[in-house]
Amino acid sequence: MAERRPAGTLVGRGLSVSFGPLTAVDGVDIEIGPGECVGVIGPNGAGKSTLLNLLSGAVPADRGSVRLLRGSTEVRLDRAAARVRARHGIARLFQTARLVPDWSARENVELGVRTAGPAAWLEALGLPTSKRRAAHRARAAEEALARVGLVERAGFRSAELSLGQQRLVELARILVADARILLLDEPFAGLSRSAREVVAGLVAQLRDEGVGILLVEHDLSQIRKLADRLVVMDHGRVLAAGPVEETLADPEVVKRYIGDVELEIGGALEEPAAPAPQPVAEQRSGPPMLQVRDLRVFYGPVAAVDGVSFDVAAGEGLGLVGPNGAGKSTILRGVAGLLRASGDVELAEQPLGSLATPDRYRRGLAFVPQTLTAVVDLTVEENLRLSWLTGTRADRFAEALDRVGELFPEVLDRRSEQAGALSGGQRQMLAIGRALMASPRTVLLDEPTAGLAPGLVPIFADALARLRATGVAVVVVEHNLGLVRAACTHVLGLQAGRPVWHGPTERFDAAVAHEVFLGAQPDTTQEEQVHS
Amino acid sequence: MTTIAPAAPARRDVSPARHWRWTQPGLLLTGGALVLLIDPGPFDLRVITLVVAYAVAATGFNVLVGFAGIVSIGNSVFLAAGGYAWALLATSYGPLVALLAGVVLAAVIAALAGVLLLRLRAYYFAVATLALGTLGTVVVRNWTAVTNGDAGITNVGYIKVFGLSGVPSIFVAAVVLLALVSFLQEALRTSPVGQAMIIGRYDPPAAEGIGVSVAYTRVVAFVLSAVTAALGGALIAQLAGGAFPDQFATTSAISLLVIPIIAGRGWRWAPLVGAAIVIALPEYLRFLAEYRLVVYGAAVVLVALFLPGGVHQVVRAVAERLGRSRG
Amino acid sequence: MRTRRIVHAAIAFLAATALAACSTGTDSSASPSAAPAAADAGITIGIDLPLTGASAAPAENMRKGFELRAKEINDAGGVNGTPIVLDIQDDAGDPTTGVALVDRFAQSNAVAIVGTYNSPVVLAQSEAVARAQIPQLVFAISSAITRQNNPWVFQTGPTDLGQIDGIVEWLKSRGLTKPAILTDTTAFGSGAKPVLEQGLTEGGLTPVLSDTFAVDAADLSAVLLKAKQSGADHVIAWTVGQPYATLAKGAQQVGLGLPIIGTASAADPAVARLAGDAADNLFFQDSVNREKPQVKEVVERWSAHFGGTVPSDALVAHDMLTVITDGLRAVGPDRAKLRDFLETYRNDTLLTGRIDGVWQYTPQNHVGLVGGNLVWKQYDKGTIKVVDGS
Amino acid sequence: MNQLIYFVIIGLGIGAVYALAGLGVVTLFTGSGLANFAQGDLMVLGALVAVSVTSAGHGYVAGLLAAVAVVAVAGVLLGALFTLPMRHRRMDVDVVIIGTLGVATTMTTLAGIWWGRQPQRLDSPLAGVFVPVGEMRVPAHYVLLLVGAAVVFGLVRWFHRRTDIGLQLRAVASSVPAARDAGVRIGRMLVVAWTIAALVGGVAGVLVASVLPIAPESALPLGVNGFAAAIIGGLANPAGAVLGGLVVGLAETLAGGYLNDTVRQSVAPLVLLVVLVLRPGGLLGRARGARTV
Repeated sequence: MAERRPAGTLVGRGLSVSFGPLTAVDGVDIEIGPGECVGVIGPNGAGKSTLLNLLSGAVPADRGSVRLLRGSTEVRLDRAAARVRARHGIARLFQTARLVPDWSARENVELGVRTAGPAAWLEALGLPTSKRRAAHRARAAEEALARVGLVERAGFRSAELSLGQQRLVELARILVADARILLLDEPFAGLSRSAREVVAGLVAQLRDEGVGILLVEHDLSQIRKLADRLVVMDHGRVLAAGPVEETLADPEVVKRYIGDVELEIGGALEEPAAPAPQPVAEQRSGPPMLQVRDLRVFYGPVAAVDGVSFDVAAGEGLGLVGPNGAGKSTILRGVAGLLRASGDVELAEQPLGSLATPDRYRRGLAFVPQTLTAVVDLTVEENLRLSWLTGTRADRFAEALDRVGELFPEVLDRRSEQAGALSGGQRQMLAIGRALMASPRTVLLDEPTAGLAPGLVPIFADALARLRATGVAVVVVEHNLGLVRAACTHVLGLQAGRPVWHGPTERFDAAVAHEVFLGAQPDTTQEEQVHS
Repeated sequence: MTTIAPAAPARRDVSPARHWRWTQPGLLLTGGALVLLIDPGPFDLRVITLVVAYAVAATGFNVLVGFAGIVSIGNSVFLAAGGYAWALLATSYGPLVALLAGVVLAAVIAALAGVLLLRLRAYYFAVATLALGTLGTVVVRNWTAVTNGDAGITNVGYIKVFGLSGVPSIFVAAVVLLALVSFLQEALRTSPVGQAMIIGRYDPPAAEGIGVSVAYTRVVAFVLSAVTAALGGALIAQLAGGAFPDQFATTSAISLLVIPIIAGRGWRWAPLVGAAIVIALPEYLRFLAEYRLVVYGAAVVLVALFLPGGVHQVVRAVAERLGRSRG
Repeated sequence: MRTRRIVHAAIAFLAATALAACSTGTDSSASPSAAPAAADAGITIGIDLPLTGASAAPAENMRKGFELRAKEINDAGGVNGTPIVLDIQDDAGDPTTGVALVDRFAQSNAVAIVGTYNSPVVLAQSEAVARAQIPQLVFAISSAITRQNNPWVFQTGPTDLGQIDGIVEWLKSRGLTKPAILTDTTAFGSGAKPVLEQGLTEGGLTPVLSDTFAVDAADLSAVLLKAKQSGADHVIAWTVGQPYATLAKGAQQVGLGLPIIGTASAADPAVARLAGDAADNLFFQDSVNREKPQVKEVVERWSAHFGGTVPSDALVAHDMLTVITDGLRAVGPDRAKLRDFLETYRNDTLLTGRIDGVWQYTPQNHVGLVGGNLVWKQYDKGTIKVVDGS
Repeated sequence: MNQLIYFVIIGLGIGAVYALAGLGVVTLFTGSGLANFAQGDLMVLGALVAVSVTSAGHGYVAGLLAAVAVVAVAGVLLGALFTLPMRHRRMDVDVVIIGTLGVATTMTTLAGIWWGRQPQRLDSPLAGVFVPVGEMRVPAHYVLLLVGAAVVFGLVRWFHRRTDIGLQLRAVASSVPAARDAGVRIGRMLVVAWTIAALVGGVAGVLVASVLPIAPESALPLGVNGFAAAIIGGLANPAGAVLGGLVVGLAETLAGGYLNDTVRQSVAPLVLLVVLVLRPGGLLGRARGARTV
């Protein structure tokens, strides 16, 4: 086998790893040849980043092999630590830039220049000869920075650079290290259009120079531009692989990637157990339970979400949809008071703006964070009680517990086990159960089905429907449009922190979805907005 | 290729290539010369010398805390190593041998302890080093054959330079040593070794991701802290005219810990400034009589809690204020 | 380029220094210090005590003693009309600080240094004291200090040697022959340990056990049990103040049933307070005889001033200041003259020592109270009583 | 044989002293992720308050209550002091260490000024009562110490496991972000954690003061021993603190009894180092070490 592939190919075979009960990557085979760019796409929780960690060595694989082909010979890297693989020329870019903020761009780049131990020590002793080496390092750094077009920023503290520039500095670091294999984790996330172009151009250059590149990315336009082959992952497995266009055309892929699992949901809702979201009609007239006006949410000084407004009446459901980095979760955290926000937020005509998170919860706001943020050291029941404590306490603990029990019996069966021991799905049920414990008037859910088996999705749709039926207003951030369609009365489409589409769910058809998800993203100067 | 508009207005180059490495040693030597010219009273000179000695000792600790981000409460052991090595060897084998022996002894202990303990998490390592320090004191106390126990070793002489005698001679030697270690500190900071330490502290995964062995850099930092501590210990022994267990007890380790943090972790002036605060301040607070330690303790708490950057933070703020007002 | 040249220069300079440093000085070159004139403000006397740290408790007693005595003297019009001023400083039991304080006192116009308490600190200070040429009267009892023969350092005594002579003689008079030696792990005990072993052996009393104990231990019964099983017929315990209480309680626990012989500081009121009648048959030779009329007066003044009983430490401190001020009266505030005077000093009316006890210095002897001068006492039902034969 | 029994009882008593000191450290750590090097001073404060109250003629119980009250106030103040900066940023380990060490210096000195530096002992309610072991007698207070340690441990455990405040404390200690998402009032919980830890320290101080003469300077050794016990057991686990304390106490006493005092002095640090080298998380601790909030 190995002989036929060109030297410098990175080969992963049968890679698998599980975190507790959750199998993040499950028997994946992947190859990255020199001068080849392999795109990897897939819904959240599909295991893309984990795969990348397995290849870079940041996470040791439970099973499977990683080999670097060297002509006729090969280097086995299965047990090699990240630093060893790095020395073999396997470089990796984290989702968020990892620079030393107090250092200049040049210093950060210089880190990439490999210096042999003794030489490094001579330099540490400050011997005159070391000046030459230092100068050489600096020159190499300058050149690399020149290539990424940042040479005149070489002296800046990297904290003063924009996110895009920081990303470029990281790429420059990889340039000086002259990596042969490059693992990129969403390198375009949160960059302005111009920044995206620069980065894309650079990646293309590297590829043409013979660097093998693994590109994990949501932005399909970039994938189309850069990738030679495409790997679509779902639930830790390779769903499809092959030339980019064919693979993208594959209807199954489209469905999965946009996450449209309508049929399954439909099936679930036809079951008698689940009442269709009828009450909505009556309560449509009702006053808005949650009213958000001109919301701006900040990370530090920058607004990650800008000018978002919506109403949700009792029993209504609003779905926030859009590509990664659109600021959906940010909106929820802003409403919950977990991030600094401006604009008006009213819960049942009470302004929440000035209140701290606990007080907002007290008043009937419930927030279900993205998966796995249960307090893992506490038991299931303790987690539920915690949420009951911090909620409205409208009902007695026992009652609330029963309500969760009838919705998610399997969670309550494990009430005395540690939350950490639950499976992904059960944790998500627990998360929603916690929201219920608070007897809230409005529930904010952040990706309740992220990384769940499709079979579980209907259960959550059902849960949301029941929730609304009790007159609770629901706001849900969701990639799975099937769930959105089934559980929401309205949809708010977002891109880059700005609303791009708002309307009743019926009108949110495939075309709109396609536009919202795959359409060209608007340019924005706020590149920092996806610090999240 | 298009470039991206700067997010911030152009500032001066902050990269170390622009730092003249020898300015600090130069300033230190000149400062030392000035002090000798002014010729302060014996008490003041002794306190100043003690400050310099502790600055020497704390330079490595500044590297440990500031670069590698490791907290040790056990570095009194290395002070003791240097101090006793001096006390035992200086008069018979000369100062260089004595200093060298102390440094080697300390380095060996640090390497062993580091390899065994540095995998521990922060608090665990801190307390483990505390135990190491206690153990060291017990050994020094009871190994009377070598250390003469609590009575200590007296008449240990002092390093004689430029035909000076007494404290002035120790002072000059201390200043020269401080200049030397300061030069090395700066050289280290800008060298791959030091940069590896810093990235390893700041972001271990990223460090490993670019081929840095974090474990190795941590041990190196610990050994370096031991080396300068040994040098400082030798100077302290000379100043005290002897080596005694109480001199290198936990309190001295705590002083070493407070020095870089109160002055600003990793700042190249931190050892001297911190030592001035930790050693000189209590001496000149004596007019407060019994309340001086109250004031000192409170000061440490407030700085730790509300001024995490230490003195350096203030200096920086002032500098930037000035810079802005100028341009 | 320029940079490199500078670096070269720096290295060359450092190397040169290193070579120049190739000698270890041991001199204490005498730089004669100007004798301080009696400032109108008063005559400053430097007081050096470990007011914080391990020895803080006895140091506090001594501070009170000094303050009381200074008040008495100044109320009586000071020294030849000039009031005395105490410059009380804390050395925290740290030699480095102690040495720095010597320079501090020398630099300020202190006429003499009184204290300190811990032998290591005194030993460390010796060189600086000689260089500064300022007389120092110390409480530390280690005979190692005596052996230094520093012309400027005077000890109150009795030194450990002095006390041991007294102990040997007393033990013989009682027919006790098999001592078990317990010394604490501070400088005080570990300094005395070898002296004790040697002194007793020379006195024909070979120790059957010699072990150590920690002063801050909660329970010392373990080591006492060893003493009990060692076949000793008495225990000699060498420590300062409070630990004697812990020892006494430990003895009670293990049913030791042997006499415990302690140092003068076993008279510390803390012992009776902490141990109660567990301290019975704890014997020690006190440097103070509370039957003395002078002592009685001071005791009254003390209880008026501070309340409670006077610790022996405080009475010794009281004496130390008396000695210095006697000197100042005789020769005025001149360090050198004061030193010379002290070598001729003799006084039998001090608080410490027997009724007829003499406090005396000679050029050969810088220890004020010698062994024979001590009073044997014993705890009895939580109070101290004088043992017959003193 | 009797001798061994005697040593074991004494050792357990001493161990209880360490365990009590360690419990305070652990209580704070499990409630806030902070390690407090001033725990010894809280104990000393409690002890000295109790001594002055009892010596003023009031009973042991009155002294205990007074001590608990005063120390609780101190705990609230310290909690507020250390919580303020943590609203804005996480606290580095070194900052916590020198911060609490600074508190220790201040408290020790103040105690010295207010109460003097003479060691004080608190008369045990069981003063003069002994448990005979052969011809030896163990003061009954050692038993009281053990019982006290057990009770304090039980109370702490009950508070953590069974009360809603305890539940929130554990949530904070487990993960501040998760707790914040769940709507727990972080700042308030941190103050509570400090107060509980102080209470434990106060009670411990009063109990200890009957076997160990307490002076302001006793604070550092007490705190350090407590830390040793806590770390040996695994910082995040009250049971660990008790276990660690007893282990050290026993080891020390037996070493002192059967070997010599030099060994006794080195036992505690040696045990600590050995345990940490073999089990970096402590005897009962999971691998998780320090957590900075």
